[in-house]
This record gives sequence, C-alpha cells and structure tokens, in this order.
Amino acid sequence: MHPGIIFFLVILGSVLFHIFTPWYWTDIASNWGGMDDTITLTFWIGGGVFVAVCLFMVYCVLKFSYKKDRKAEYKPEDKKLEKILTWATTLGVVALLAPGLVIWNQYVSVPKNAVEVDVMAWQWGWQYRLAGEDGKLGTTQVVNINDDNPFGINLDDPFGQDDIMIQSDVINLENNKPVKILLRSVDVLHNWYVPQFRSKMDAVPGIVTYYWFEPNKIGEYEVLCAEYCGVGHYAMRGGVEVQSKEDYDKWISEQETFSDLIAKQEKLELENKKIVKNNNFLLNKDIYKEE
Amino acid sequence: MNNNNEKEQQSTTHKIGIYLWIWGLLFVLSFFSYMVDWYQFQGMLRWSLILFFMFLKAGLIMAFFMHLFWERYALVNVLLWPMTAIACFIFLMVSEFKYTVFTRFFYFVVGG
Amino acid sequence: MSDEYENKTGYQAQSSESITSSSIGSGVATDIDYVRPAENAEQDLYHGHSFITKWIFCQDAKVIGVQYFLLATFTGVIGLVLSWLMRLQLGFPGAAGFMTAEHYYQFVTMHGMIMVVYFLTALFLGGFGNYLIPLMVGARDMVFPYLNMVSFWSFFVAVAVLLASFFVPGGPTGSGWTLYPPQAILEGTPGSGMGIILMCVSLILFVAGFTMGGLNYLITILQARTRGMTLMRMPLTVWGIFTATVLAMLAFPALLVGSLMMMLDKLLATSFFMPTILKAGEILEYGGGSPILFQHLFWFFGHPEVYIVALPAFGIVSDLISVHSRKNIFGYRMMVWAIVGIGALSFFVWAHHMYVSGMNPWFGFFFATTTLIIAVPTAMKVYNWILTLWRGNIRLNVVMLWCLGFIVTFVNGGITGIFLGNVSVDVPLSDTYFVVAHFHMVMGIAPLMVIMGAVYHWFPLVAGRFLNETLGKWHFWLTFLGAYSIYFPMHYLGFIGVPRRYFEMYDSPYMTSAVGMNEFISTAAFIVGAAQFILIFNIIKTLKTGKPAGHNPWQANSLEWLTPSVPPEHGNWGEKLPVVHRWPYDFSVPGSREDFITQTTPPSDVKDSKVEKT
Amino acid sequence: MSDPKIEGFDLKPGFSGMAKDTASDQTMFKGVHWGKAMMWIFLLSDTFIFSCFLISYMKGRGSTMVEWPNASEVFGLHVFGVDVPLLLIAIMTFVLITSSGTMALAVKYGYERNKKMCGWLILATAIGGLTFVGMQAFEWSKLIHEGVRPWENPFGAPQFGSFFFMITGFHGTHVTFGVIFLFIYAYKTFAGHYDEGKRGWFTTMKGDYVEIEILGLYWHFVDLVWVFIFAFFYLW
Repeated sequence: MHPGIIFFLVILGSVLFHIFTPWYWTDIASNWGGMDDTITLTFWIGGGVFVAVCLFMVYCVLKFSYKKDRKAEYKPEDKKLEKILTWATTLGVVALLAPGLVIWNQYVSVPKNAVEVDVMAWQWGWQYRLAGEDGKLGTTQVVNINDDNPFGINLDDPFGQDDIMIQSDVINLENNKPVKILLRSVDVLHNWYVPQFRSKMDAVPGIVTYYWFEPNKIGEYEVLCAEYCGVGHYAMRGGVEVQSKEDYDKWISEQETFSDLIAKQEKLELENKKIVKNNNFLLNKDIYKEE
Repeated sequence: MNNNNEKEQQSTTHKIGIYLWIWGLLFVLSFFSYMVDWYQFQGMLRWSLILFFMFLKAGLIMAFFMHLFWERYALVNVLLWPMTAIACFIFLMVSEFKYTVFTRFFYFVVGG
Repeated sequence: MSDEYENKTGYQAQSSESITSSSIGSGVATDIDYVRPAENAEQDLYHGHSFITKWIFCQDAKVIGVQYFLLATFTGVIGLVLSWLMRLQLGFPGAAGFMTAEHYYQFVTMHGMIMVVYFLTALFLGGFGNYLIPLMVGARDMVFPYLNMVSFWSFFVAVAVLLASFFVPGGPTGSGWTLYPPQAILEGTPGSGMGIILMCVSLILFVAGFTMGGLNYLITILQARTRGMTLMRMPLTVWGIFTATVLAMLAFPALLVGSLMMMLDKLLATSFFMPTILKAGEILEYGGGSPILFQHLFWFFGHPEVYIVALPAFGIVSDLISVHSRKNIFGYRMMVWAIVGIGALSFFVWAHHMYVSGMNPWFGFFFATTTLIIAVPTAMKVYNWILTLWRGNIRLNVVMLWCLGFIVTFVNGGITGIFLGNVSVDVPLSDTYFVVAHFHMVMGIAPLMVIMGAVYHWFPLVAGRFLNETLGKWHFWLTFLGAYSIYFPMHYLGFIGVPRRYFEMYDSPYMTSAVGMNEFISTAAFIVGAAQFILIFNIIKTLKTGKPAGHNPWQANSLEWLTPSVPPEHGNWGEKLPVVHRWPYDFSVPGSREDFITQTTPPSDVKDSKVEKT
Repeated sequence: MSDPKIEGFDLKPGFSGMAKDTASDQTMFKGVHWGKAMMWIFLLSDTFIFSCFLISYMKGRGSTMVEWPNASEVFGLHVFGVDVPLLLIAIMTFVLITSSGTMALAVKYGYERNKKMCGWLILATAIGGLTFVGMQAFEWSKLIHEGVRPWENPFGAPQFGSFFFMITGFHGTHVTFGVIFLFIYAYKTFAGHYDEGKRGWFTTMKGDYVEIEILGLYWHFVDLVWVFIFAFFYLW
C-alpha cells in the first residue's frame, strides 16, 4: 500500500474516533460550561488545522512521490504566502486566546455571595470547615493542629469559634450556590478535583489557595487528588454531595461547631482533670504578633 | 570606537590612567554605598541609592575592567539581551512573594 | 608530548596574534569564486595512539558523539523497560506480582527523568551535536576537545549515579520527574532518603558536564566556521542544536540551583522550600519556606528544556525533508527566525505548567498570552515543512517516512498544546491523562521520530553502510502506528477526568469506563517498545554486511557528506578545509546538470544554473 | 578588546558593525579568541546561576512572616569599644575591588608582554583573593559562634542563615577556584609559558597572554557578583 494512503487512514481514523468515541466528558455539573465551550472551539479550530495540514501532506506525498525524470520546483521563498499564513495563524490564536482569558478572569474573580469552604488536605485525606453564623472562617495555623483542634484554628480568633467542622472526606454543597474553595495543606501538595465541576487548584502547604464554582446538578461526586502527593496519592479520594437548599440546611444544622467541640473536650478534661495547653501555639503567636 | 584606541593601532592595551580612574571610582562608589547603611537611610531612598550604586559599580567593572566598552557590539549584545529573561523572572517573583505573604498574613493571622 | 601532535607546516595554535599576521594582494576580489582568507589559524589536534586514547578517553568529537549516542540509548532502553512495567500495571493491574505503589511511582519518576534529560537531551545535543556540528560548519573538531571529553565522562558519571540510586536503601526517588518538594524529601514518598539525594547529585553532575559540552558547541558554531560559512548558510540542524544549546546554558542554572537547595533542605534541614509541616502528628523542624519557589525554578528550567529537545528535532527534520524531497527548504529565513524566536520566547512562558499550582492567579493572563504567541512561529515551521514537500520529488524511503510520521505526531501534539497553554482550558485538563498524552506526543514521539529518521539518514556516514530498508519499514510502521494508537486515545482518558500518576483506580467510575482502553494502550506499548529492538538488530546486522554507502549516498549538499573519506577521519577534512559558496539547500536548481549543488561547488562551476539564494 | 585587523573584512562600528559581523562567515565575534568567547558564555551561564540564587533569596525573604535579621547589626564588628556596622564586609569589598584593579593592570601588562609586572600583579591579585577567603572564613566562624546555622539563627527567620551560607559559600567557592588558578597562572607567567607559546596541560592550544585576560574576566566576574551580593544581602 502506498504510505500516503496509510497516513490518510490514520487521519480519517482520528476524526472518526473523535466523532464516535464513547470516552468523553463526564456531564458537567457546575457553572464552568464556558470551559467546555472553549475546548470545543479549540477542537474546531485546532482540529481543523490538524486535518488540513495532514491532508495537505498526504496530497503532496501522493502527488509528488519520486519520479526519475521529474524535477522539483525551485523556489526558496514566497514572502506573500508566508505573510498570509502568519496573519491567519495569528488570527486563529487570538480567537482561541480571547475567550480563554475572559473565562480565566471569571475563574479568579470570586462572586461576593460565595460560600467559603476550607478544604484541609494531608497525606492522605481531606476534611472540611464551613463558616458558622458569622459567615467568616477563623484563621488557622498548622502548629495548632492536635486532637483537640483538628483544623488548627487560632483559639484567640473570634471568627473561629462557630466554624462548622466536618471531619469526614465527604462534604455537602448547596445546589446553585457559588462555592469558594479555600485549599490548604498541612504537609505536601494536593489538589481537590471533581471532574464534573471542571475546576481544580493545588493545595500548597504554607499558603492558602482558592478557586470557585457553582454546582448546578444535584448528585454525588467523587473527589480525586490531582497533584502527586506521595505513595497514597491514588487512594486519596473524597466525596461531594450536591443537595437542594432544604436538604443542605438540614444537613448543616446537624454538624458540630468548633465551640461545641471545645465544650465537649473541656467536659472530658474536667472529668479527667487534665489541662491541655499548647505551648507551641503560644510561642508562635508571639512571633506573629511582632510582624 | 574610542579615540585613544585608533591612535594606538597595533597595541591592544589602553593607557594605565583609565584603569586607575575606574579603580578609584569603584572605591568611592563602594564607600558611598557603605554610607547608605551608615546613615541608615530607609524606604525608597535607601533602595534607589543601593540600586544606583550597585548598577554603577557593576557597569564600570563590566565596561572597563572586563573591556566590554571596547568590545564589538556583537559580543556586547549577545551578553546583555539574555538579561531580559532574568528581569522578567525578578519582576514576576516580586509579585509572587507579595501574593504569598498576603495569603499567609490573611489566612493565618488576620482573617475576616 | 609534542611528538603526538601532527606538526604540519603552517599549523599554528589558534591565538589572537596569529589573526593579524599574513596579508594578501588586493586584485583577487574580481574572481566570482573569491572567498576571503581564513581568520582562524589551523587547529592543533591531539591524535590518540593507544586504544584508550582513541576510543575511550577520546578527544575526537565524532567518537564522543557516538559515545554519547550509545550511553544515551542505553539509558533510554532502561527508560523503555520502566515504561513497560508501568503500562503492565495500568493495563493489567496486579499482573506483575511484585509491583507495589512504591515501585510504580519510582518507575514513573525514573522513566520521566531518564527520557527527558538523560536520553533526549543527551542524545540530541551530546550525540548529534558532537557528531554533526564540526562536520556541518566545516571545522576540524570541536574547539576544546579536552573539555569535550570531560563533558562526556561527567555525563557518564551522572548516569552511573542515577543508576546507582536503584540499588540504595529505599530505592530511587519516586517523587515524579518534577521532584516537587515538600513530598520529594518527606517520608511517604518512595526514595525520599538516598534516592532523592543521588538524583540531585546526578542532575548537578549532568549540568556541569553539559555546560562543558555546551560551551564547545556554541563556540564552534560561532567562532570556528570554515571560510564562506555564514550563519545564514548553516544547515537548520546546526541552527536547532545551536539554539537549544543556548537555551540549555541559560536554563540549566535554574535546575542546578533548585537541586542544590533541595539537597540542602534534605541534608541540612534548611527551609528553602519547606513551610511548617505536620507529619504523622508531629510538627517537623521546617518552617517558612515556599514550595512554589521550587516550581518556578524547576519550570524556568523545565520549559526551555522542552525546546532543548524540540529545537534540534525541528532542525534535523527540516534537513531530512529537504534532502529527501529534492527541494530546498521552504522559507529558510523564516525557519531560522522561528527557531530563534521560539528559543527566546521559551524563557517567558514557564509558568504555564503551573496554572493550577496556586501561584499568583494573575500570572495566568501573562503566561497564557506569551504561550499562545509561541504557537505562531511553531505553526510557521509546520507550514514550511509541508510546503517543502509540495511540488517536490519525494523519495518515500524510510527516512522520509519518519519525517512524515513526525509531522503528523507533532501537529497533533502541537494542537493539544494549544489546549493546555490556554489558561482556562488547562484548568479541567491539567494533571489528567490529557497532559500525559500531549507531552508524549509532542516531546516524546515526535522527537523520537526525528531521531530514528536521523539514524537512518546519517548511519551511512557514521558506519559507511546503509541500514536495511525493509527492516526499517517494519520498524517505522510498527512504531508510528503503535505510538499513535497509544497516545491519541489517551487524550480521551483525560477528557473523562482520569488523573495522572494513579497507581490504580479502584472501583472509581473513571476506571470502569476506561478499562478496555487501558488494556489496548498497554498492549500497543509493549509492541512499540519491542519494535525498537528491530533497529538494534538492524544496526548490528548491517554494520558488517550492509550495502556500502560510498560518498554522499543521499546526494545531499551539506558539508558533512563531503569529507574526503567515509566515515570521516579525525580532523575531518584531510589537507585542506572546505570552502563554502552557498546555502545547503540548492536542490533541483533550474539549469544545473544534477538536481543538487553541494555547498562547496564554486559559482564558476554552475554558471548556467539560476541560483536565487546563496 | 580593541578592534582587530582582519584581511578582506572591513570592520564597522556600532550596530551596523554588529549586523555585518553577524552576517559574515567564519566568526561572529571578530578577533575574539576562542577561549575568551568561551569564558564570556560561561560567565553568562554563571550569571543565571547567581541570579537564580538571588531571586530565590528575594522570594524566600519576601515570603517569610518571621522578622528578617538586620544585616548591619549582625555583620557589625565591635572594634576599639565602638560598634561599627558592616565593617568586615566593607573591608572585604575593599579587598576584592583592590584585587580586581590589580587584575585589570595585570591584563594590561600581559598584553604589553611585560612578564615581570604581569606576574607580580597576578600574584598580588591572588593574595587579595586569599585575604578575602580568609576574611570570609572569619565571618562564617563568627556567625557560627553566635549560633547562626543553615537551619536556624537566633536573630529571626531561619532562611537568613540558609541563604547566607549558601550564597556566600557558592561565591566563596568561586573565589577559591579563582585563587588557585591565579597562582597557577602567576607561575606560568614567570616561567615564560606565554612568551614561548608553551602548550597547557589539558589543551592543544599554545600559551598566549590572552589567557591572562580570560582569567581576568573570571576574576572581575567574581567581583561583580560580590557587588550584587553586597547590595542585596548586606544593604537590604
């Protein structure tokens, strides 16, 4: 068989594979449809270029394969053609870049009414924290983390007392309500990723990162860790349950707040007559005061 | 390129005076930059003085001690253009550390 | 020692004083063949006499090039075997009984590092660079042969240290080829003890060795070209290797600094990259560092590194396409400027690998823009390749097949690169199999196609014999069709959302939908890997029994084919250095007797031909 | 340095000269010795190494929330009953600039084939370098004595110690290598290797006074790096 025909079949196969593939996006469940649209646009433009370039190559191979008496054309440069191609490419690139930047602008600008969810990652698991009635999350420190204070909330931060603590790898979210995911990690890099929401961001120890989305489809989703974090990376899963407002309100009212936990602990301590004191924490607090 | 040179023709060296001048200037500039610390200037004044003296000293060393002033433009340009990559790196890292320290301060100390 | 030098009369060490010495009459300029006299004095070469100085500690760039080639191929085969083991686990979980998650991650890491740095970089720059640069620019050897030798042996030690890490307690590092801290040096990642330290040491050695080699390549190209060889008459191969070397000289420092700082974090417990860390209920001694800093350093190296691999491939493939379609490369000037432009821009795009890394989110705008700007010169190169084929006289031999395979895979990988470079499109796709498929297609398979094409093209020069064409065709079709069917479907795993670097998917819905495809991909990977041994068999077979090639078997124009002896001897050019009169792409010039005019053909020999560009 | 004479090639100044040099055959840097061109490119690469160090330092210092020690106090000396800020560093800067000046003159006398002056000036440079390394050793031991370690320090952010030892250590290594080569080159100068064109140990090239300039470039570069370290580490 002529090599050109095999190359043609490869191109044809690629296009057919793309059309008939059973493997494609999971159904989107967030507001980031714009990302899907940009991908589709990139597919049309990029895929078009791919097919055009490859078919042209196949044409050349079929038409101009070696003949002893033929002489190739001698034409070192064609300024006009090169100019046209440059500008056409530039135009295509701009057409792809512009929507991409617009959506990125939305991605980094969080709406005002977004619910903040503090996602804490460690090797290898997740837990979540929601703001209490004051609507604000308390500040945290990795050094504060211990059995009594699993999230490392600064004890002197008034906003932290009523924070709702979800010590489970599954979180419930309210449907059609924007969520700002605040990611932090206590050890290595992680990434809280739900394919159906299309969005992701690394959790980096030492800083807090964020992204946002608005779930718009009730259901249960699997959370995957998408940044390599050591040997348990593949097993680091979590879950999201998107619920209607009523279900969500019911769920949230059943959760424990930080002050509940402290009260519980104090009761326990009184019983055991033990004083829990975190020297580490006090020491560090002084350092940060100086800043 | 410079007049002394054209007169000397065969010889590739320069008058000793120019080296002594630059040498002296470097001492004076070093002294000045030391004085920046001595008088404990702060803020933008300190920064602009530090950078000014630094670049002046670096420029003098490169131009005269390393002979770049007398080198042909081909070499000079090859050496200086890559610095734009460094400049870009510095510029971006400045905004990166500002962002880092902001998130640290905001989420670990101040809150709200 | 002086008797070991060939003290020909007139040979002089290259020094500043000798440049201004002799003089020449003025009336010569009227001759149309006139090329001004040599600026550089002849280079003294050290000719080895014993086996050791001739073949082991050898200062001949051609031998060093072959040494680089063989050692890089050796490490490449190790990388290939590692990839088999990985695919075995992914396609048929549990089939390899010994495979634990630790092993899997160690294999992933070593496969990535070996293939990118110790295989592709070393092969293109160390292998092809050493062999071809002096020949193509018309020099007798590299300008600093001794340094060149040390460069190879540093690389050798670097590889030895790298391989040694397989045998230390804890095994090699399993932190992914990006070596991101903090996990790279913390318990919980395999090989976080000796493994990562040896990795850093090996990288530092590699960088040191490569710097020595790189200085040689650059100075040879810039300062030791033969008479008449201007920069704009150099084959694009040399342009690609040259620009890649410049990138390497400026990008490897960031890797060196990053490795050094990580080693200090590990050994001295400094906190460059280490913030406060809670591990197994205990606060570690670290505090205040920034993991993202390492990522910036790494990718400031890492992105130019992509082009260090790609640019030589671009250059080489341009030459191969031109020679085998008997047509000048279309838009040579544009090709050169595209190579240089891509190289320069590659220092301003590094953080497009970090869109979801938690860096300052506003960087996304800057890096998406610069990244997509790179698409323009890259697209121009692709257009020019296919326009070179257009109205050519294409020899459909094995070399050309590899080039065509390169065009298909490279365009495919380039297009998916536009997905990943465009910041918001990257968000759903990054860290999924889409990324794996993309970079394997664009900087794994595509450059590999070029390497293979180059091997079939230049083997007659290096060994004096042709490789077997039939075996070559089997090799090509198995590799191309196999590799394409590995990586093309793999993109769609990424669309589903299957993340990278998963040892196993358990019963996750993403796995169940992709089981069949993973089995298919793994099977294809085994076949493609095995197909590479056809080449090794082919080389061994034809080394003794292949068809003798003779002089300039492809009827090419560039200087490497015009040496007095094939294979070229030490010193390359015999008594006199060649004099260059034209660019290397004068194929099928109207009015000329043959369809090629070599670079050394003086204008007076081809008076009737209508040469447009010299 | 100054424009060489090249047969059949008319050297032009400025940017038009650059364009012509670049477009010409054989060499791009007209009249530049191979070794000198190599040293320049090497220094360019080395510049990127030091830039990466200093950028990392900037990023590290900028991101930490613990107070950064005041360099002018930490590096101050207590002499004759007075606290003088940065005194040792000032002296070190003085020494390094002195040695840079002697090196520049050595290059000049080298090109004038003044063997004696050249040799003595190289030796002076080497001694300046040695003094610098010695003072750095003193500074290190002083800080270590005060409790500064790569992983911690009593004055504030632990990164201070890390970056200090790493960057000055890397620079000090450069100086040390420079000193070793200076001594070797001083010997070679006095022995007349550059006058006779004696071949080096590891090269087929004949000895030439241009080698002094190449070494000079390296030495000035070390000085240049110190200018930046002085500004960013000690004055910031």
